[in-house]
Amino acid sequence: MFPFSFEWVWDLGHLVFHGALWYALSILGIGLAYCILKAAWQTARGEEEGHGHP
Amino acid sequence: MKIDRRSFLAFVFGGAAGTALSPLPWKLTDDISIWTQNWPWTPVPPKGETTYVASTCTLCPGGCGIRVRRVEDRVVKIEGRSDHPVNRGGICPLGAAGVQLLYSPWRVRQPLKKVDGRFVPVSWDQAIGEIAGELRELREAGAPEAVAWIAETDRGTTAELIRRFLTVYGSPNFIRTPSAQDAWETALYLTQGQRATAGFDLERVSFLLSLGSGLLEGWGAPPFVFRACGALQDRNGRFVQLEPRLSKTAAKAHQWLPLQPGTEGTLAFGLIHVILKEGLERKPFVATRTAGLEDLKRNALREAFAPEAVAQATGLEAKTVVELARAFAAAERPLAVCGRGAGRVPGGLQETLAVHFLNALVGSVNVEGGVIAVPEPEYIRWPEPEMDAVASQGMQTPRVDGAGSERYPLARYLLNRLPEALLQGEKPAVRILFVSGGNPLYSLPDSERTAKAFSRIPLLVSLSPFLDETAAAAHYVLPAPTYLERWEDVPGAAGFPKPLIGLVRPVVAPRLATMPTGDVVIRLAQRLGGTLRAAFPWESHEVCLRQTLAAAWEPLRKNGFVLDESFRPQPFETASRKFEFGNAELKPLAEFRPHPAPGDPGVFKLTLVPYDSLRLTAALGTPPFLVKALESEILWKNDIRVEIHPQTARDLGLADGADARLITPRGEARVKLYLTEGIRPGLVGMARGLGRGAHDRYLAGKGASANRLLAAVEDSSGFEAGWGIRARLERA
Amino acid sequence: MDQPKNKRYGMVIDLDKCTGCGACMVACMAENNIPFRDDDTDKLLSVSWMHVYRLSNGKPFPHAEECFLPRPCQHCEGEHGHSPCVSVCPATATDYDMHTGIVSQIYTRCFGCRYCMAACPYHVRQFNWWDPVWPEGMERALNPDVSVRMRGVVEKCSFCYSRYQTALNRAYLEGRRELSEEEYQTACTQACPAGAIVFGDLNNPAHRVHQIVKPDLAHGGRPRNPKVFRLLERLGTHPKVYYLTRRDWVRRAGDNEIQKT
Amino acid sequence: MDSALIPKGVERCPLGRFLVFIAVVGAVLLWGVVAMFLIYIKGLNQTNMNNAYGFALWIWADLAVIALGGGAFFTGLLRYIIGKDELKNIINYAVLIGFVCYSSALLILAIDVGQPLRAWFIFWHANVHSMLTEVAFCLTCYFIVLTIEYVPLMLENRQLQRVTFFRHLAHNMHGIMAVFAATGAFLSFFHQGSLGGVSGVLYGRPFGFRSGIGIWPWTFFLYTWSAAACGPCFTILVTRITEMATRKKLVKDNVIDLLAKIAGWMLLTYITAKIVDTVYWAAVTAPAMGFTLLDFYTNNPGSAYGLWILIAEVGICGVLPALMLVSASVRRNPRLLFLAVLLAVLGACLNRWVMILQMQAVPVLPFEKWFTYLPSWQEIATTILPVAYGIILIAFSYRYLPIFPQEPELNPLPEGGR
Repeated sequence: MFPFSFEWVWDLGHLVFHGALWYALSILGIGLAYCILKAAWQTARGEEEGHGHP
Repeated sequence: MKIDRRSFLAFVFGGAAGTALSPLPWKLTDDISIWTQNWPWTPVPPKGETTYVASTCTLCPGGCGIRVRRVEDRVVKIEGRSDHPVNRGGICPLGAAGVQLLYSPWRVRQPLKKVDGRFVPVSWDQAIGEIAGELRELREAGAPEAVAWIAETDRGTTAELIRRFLTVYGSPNFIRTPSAQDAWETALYLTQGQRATAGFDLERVSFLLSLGSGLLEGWGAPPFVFRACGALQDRNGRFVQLEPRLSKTAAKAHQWLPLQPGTEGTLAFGLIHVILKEGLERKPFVATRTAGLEDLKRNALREAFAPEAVAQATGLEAKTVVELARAFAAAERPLAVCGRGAGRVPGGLQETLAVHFLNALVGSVNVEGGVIAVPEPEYIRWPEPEMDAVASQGMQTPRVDGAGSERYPLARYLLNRLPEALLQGEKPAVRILFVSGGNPLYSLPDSERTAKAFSRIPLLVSLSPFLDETAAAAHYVLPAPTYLERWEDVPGAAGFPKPLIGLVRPVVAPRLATMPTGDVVIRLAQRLGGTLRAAFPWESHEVCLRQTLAAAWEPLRKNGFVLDESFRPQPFETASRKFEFGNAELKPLAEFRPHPAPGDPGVFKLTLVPYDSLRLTAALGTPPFLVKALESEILWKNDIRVEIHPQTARDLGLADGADARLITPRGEARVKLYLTEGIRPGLVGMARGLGRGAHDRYLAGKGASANRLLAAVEDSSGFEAGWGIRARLERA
Repeated sequence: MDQPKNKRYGMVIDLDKCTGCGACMVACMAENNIPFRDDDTDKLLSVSWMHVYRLSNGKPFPHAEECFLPRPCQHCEGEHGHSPCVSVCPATATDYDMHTGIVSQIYTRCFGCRYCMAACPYHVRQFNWWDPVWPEGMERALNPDVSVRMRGVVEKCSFCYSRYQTALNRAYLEGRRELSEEEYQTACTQACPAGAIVFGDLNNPAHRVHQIVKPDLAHGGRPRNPKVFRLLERLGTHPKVYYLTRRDWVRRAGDNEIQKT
Repeated sequence: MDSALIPKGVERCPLGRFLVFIAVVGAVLLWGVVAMFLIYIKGLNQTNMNNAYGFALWIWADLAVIALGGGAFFTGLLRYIIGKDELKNIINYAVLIGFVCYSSALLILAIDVGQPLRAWFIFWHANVHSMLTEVAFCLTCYFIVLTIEYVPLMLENRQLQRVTFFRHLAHNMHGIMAVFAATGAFLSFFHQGSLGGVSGVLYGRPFGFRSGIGIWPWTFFLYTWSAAACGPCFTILVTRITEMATRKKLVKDNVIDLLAKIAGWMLLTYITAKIVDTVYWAAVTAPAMGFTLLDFYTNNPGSAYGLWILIAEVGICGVLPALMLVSASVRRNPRLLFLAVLLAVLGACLNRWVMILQMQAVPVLPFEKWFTYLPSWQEIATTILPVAYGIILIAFSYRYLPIFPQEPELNPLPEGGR
């Protein structure tokens, strides 16, 4: 995953692959963080919305 | 503290998150993976300084030079010596696997004595003392000739020590393990008057005619023969293999002529017939250097050897026989060889003579590219021992195997006749038998009868590194060191056309409480005292070796071998100073008849022909690497596979891979079938070397032994001439 | 330029000389610490870097002929080192060395997915289905230059890479950067009693392999010698193991060329 | 007893009966777990794989469940991105089935490797040129997506809903589900494709190898397409089976019909592409490598891999269900619809079987014969393990979570209810 191994050579493949991978992972991470933080905020605020289905 | 659900959940999730964020899981994952890379049960060979030791391989009579790689005091690999005249760097699979024999956990670790049918470890002192006691008792009873000793070879100091021991003790019964050399040596003696071994100048041959010899299956020194056969191709020479099955040799030959088994001698006479009839013999050689051609003509020009008759007998076409004879005679350097398979069975003397006559007719005897009589080495010159009356009297008695007797005047050793001799009489003719080679209880045909005969011997002593079949049946096992742990002189290399002495040297210190056979002999003599002690002035075999080799010792120790480069074939030593096609000794042998396979063809519709494979050993235990390398066409799980032609299988209603019972007049074995177009219909091809009763778990209990199914066949000279036996296959 | 030129180590096996004796297999086993088991008869479960195949001309008795074909790793070059197995390994446990042309295998990195085995058309790659076990005492014969493989990883012939390293180290100590032809030879080449195996640098016109094969290096090393062929030439794997034979049927049995190129 | 956990407005069988059912399936699960531990402890020698058959039953099962789990991403794509709003009534179940399929696939992969404790090397020492690396990364990422999609569903359990935070979390996640679904579709496209690439890039294996665009062989696109086509079929199939098992109607016909119609058109376009691919491969790709089409189908023992397998895959399990599903009258007949989706599912499984197992059975070296393989009981047990696990997870989810939004409407409680 990281260029730690001794025979590592950077090439375009790595940029494309890791670019796409981290892009996707970032979206998931940010999305999830948003949901959790917002829920925590809402809980702390004592909001009583968000029941049932969207 | 009250734990409510909320705090519990907080604890669990918080704890999980905390642990996940700590370095602990990562460290553990990493440690575990490192552990998988170094599982404690996976050995890590220690590093160390690498050294090489030059020695000689004795696993077969080939005499190849080896280079043993050591790391500190461990032997890790055996390679061929590239500067050795026999193998020039090459090595056969057995030689390459030799390390596994050294480190085999199934080696005998200390002397063993059989008590109530089970081996118990004893000290060397006790073992030698008790055996010496038995020897003394027998000698005092006036029957020293009831001692016999079976040795691997009759050459070199160890063999001479044994022979000297027996002589001074009073027994003529030194027996060498049989091989095709027995018949060749006799043939050379009869026709050329030379006491010599047969060397074959294969590197210069232009037409190689092999009558059943497994040239690429262990015949001679494998690397030497292999290289010569390869060079023959490079020179655009011709190589014809006559053999009933498509062996590896046949597969490599330019022409495979699948003759009926057992008719090799007939074919040789058939070729002689054509050559003589058409006057194709090499006239200058035959005219000036041979005698008694008339005798050969009388014999070979009979109708029985006319092409049609030979074709009938051999299953080849008459025109093939004629063409073969013409091509052979016309070749620049033709050479015919015989000795079936790896040459571990002598074969009939007449058959070998026929082949030798064929060579003489085309002038290929004692010349470049021919059969060359290589004189036996003469470096062992010990003073004649002093013999007492018991010894002199004992030495006058006839040999127990009948060799040299009136009935078998030509043979020197007839191990194959020993079982027969042992079975005679109220008491067996041999009361004490030493076996230091050959593993006869496995390698002789008709194993069951052999075992019965040997079981009559009151004292059987085995001198083997391994608990082989013979050792397992012995009363005492005196473990010998392997060839990587001792000194030994190896005169000559099987089939090599020049005189050569190789030196075996200890590559590592003896691993176990072993004793070289030569030392056992010296210790026994010392214990027995008297003339015996006097005949062995050496304190050990090693000292004896140094003194015996004298001036040759230093060059031998330095170089590992001594080759007589200047050697030229010696003149014939017959009365006529010529090669004799006929003489008084040959006369009784004139009428050649092939030996039929034993058994009733009416009951046994098929014929079993054993064959040799380089991936299996004959007498020795096959090391695990070779068992691993064994083809699945030979061994599948625990079953041996026998070759039969698809047509034969169809007639029997059996399919490839089918389980069957292979039955011969001598026994039966469970086999699996392997269908191949590479064998004559009606035959069953079976590899020798499996069906071991003893040895390690990689080998023991796998397959069946061909020797158990075969019968002993004696030719008129007493040699073992068997090549097969009638058999039948039944669905299992 | 002081930097030595890239090597392309390769092998040519004379099938007319090979006797199928198995010395190459055993020498390889001894050199490379190949384990053995009680029952090694099923060759598809057994590890052997060198395997000797038995080829048949398919004709009936007595016209049947056989030939033996030793098969080490073919060290495929593919296109620019894109050998079938190297590109598929997910964990970079195998590598095509551009300096030597040798396909390596890192046993401690392989986690046993066996994708490379599926990728190799020559069945060169083999899996350690069992823990390697040596009978007591026999582990003393293990070669310290080659690591012992653990259960669950794939292994294969390395052209005796440890011998290359040993030779290179020795040469460096002697102040040389180039190896002579005989300095680096594989265990099978050295052992072959028939002298059927020739090993060396295909890039070097002084080496025997080059002289025998006459490789067309612009076209993946295609042999120019008409008696030389490679297994499955048309797949484009560009193996560096070549086979030499005079017999047409052997060539046909070894390579399925519908249309000759 | 467990009524507090059961969603409002629906009827569930007695707890006792439910537990007996779970115990029976659990026994099968246990059998698989025993086999799994045998394999972990003793190694892969417990299987009947060998050096010629390095990929076997497991890899097939892996590829098959991932193909069938494709219903999740494709339904999600249709529902959240394309805006087929009716599909909200089946999306929960599609997600659940996808979650089961993908977690099974990961479990099988974890058993399948020779050194499971080093399996993470695929991430640590990743070779980005390997299709398997792409598979591993996308599979893992997409599994995260599926978990993200499944979590809010779990949070809708009556008891969990009582926790305010969870209620908010579920609501928020539903709110931006389109983002997750889009990411999931992106990831799915690549890993489904890479699985196709697994055999497609093997240029040493002419049976599996395909030419393509750039680094992607045609099978890359065919696998994605077939997963999009057959995944929804599997969702419909499992929904129908669930309806049979529960003896209730759970999803309205119009929802099923819409999904079936889309799947039908996907399947028809897929199978057309597949036929073109097969013809091109048989006529151009394989001959260029020295093979004829029949080399791949004849002379195998017992004709296990005869031409019938191609006909079955492309014709009976490809063209036929495609035509059935695009025909409105056929797909509105419940029995024919069931048959059509079953055939489509079998077709996908057969395709994966052929591409993995036949690919290795075909002899490539001209002097070799076909390789045969029969799985060992340990392999079968560990392959059935995820099925048992899936049934149990579905049973629990159905019992305690509001998976089917239309269930209360379709199955009104007789009197008042809970």
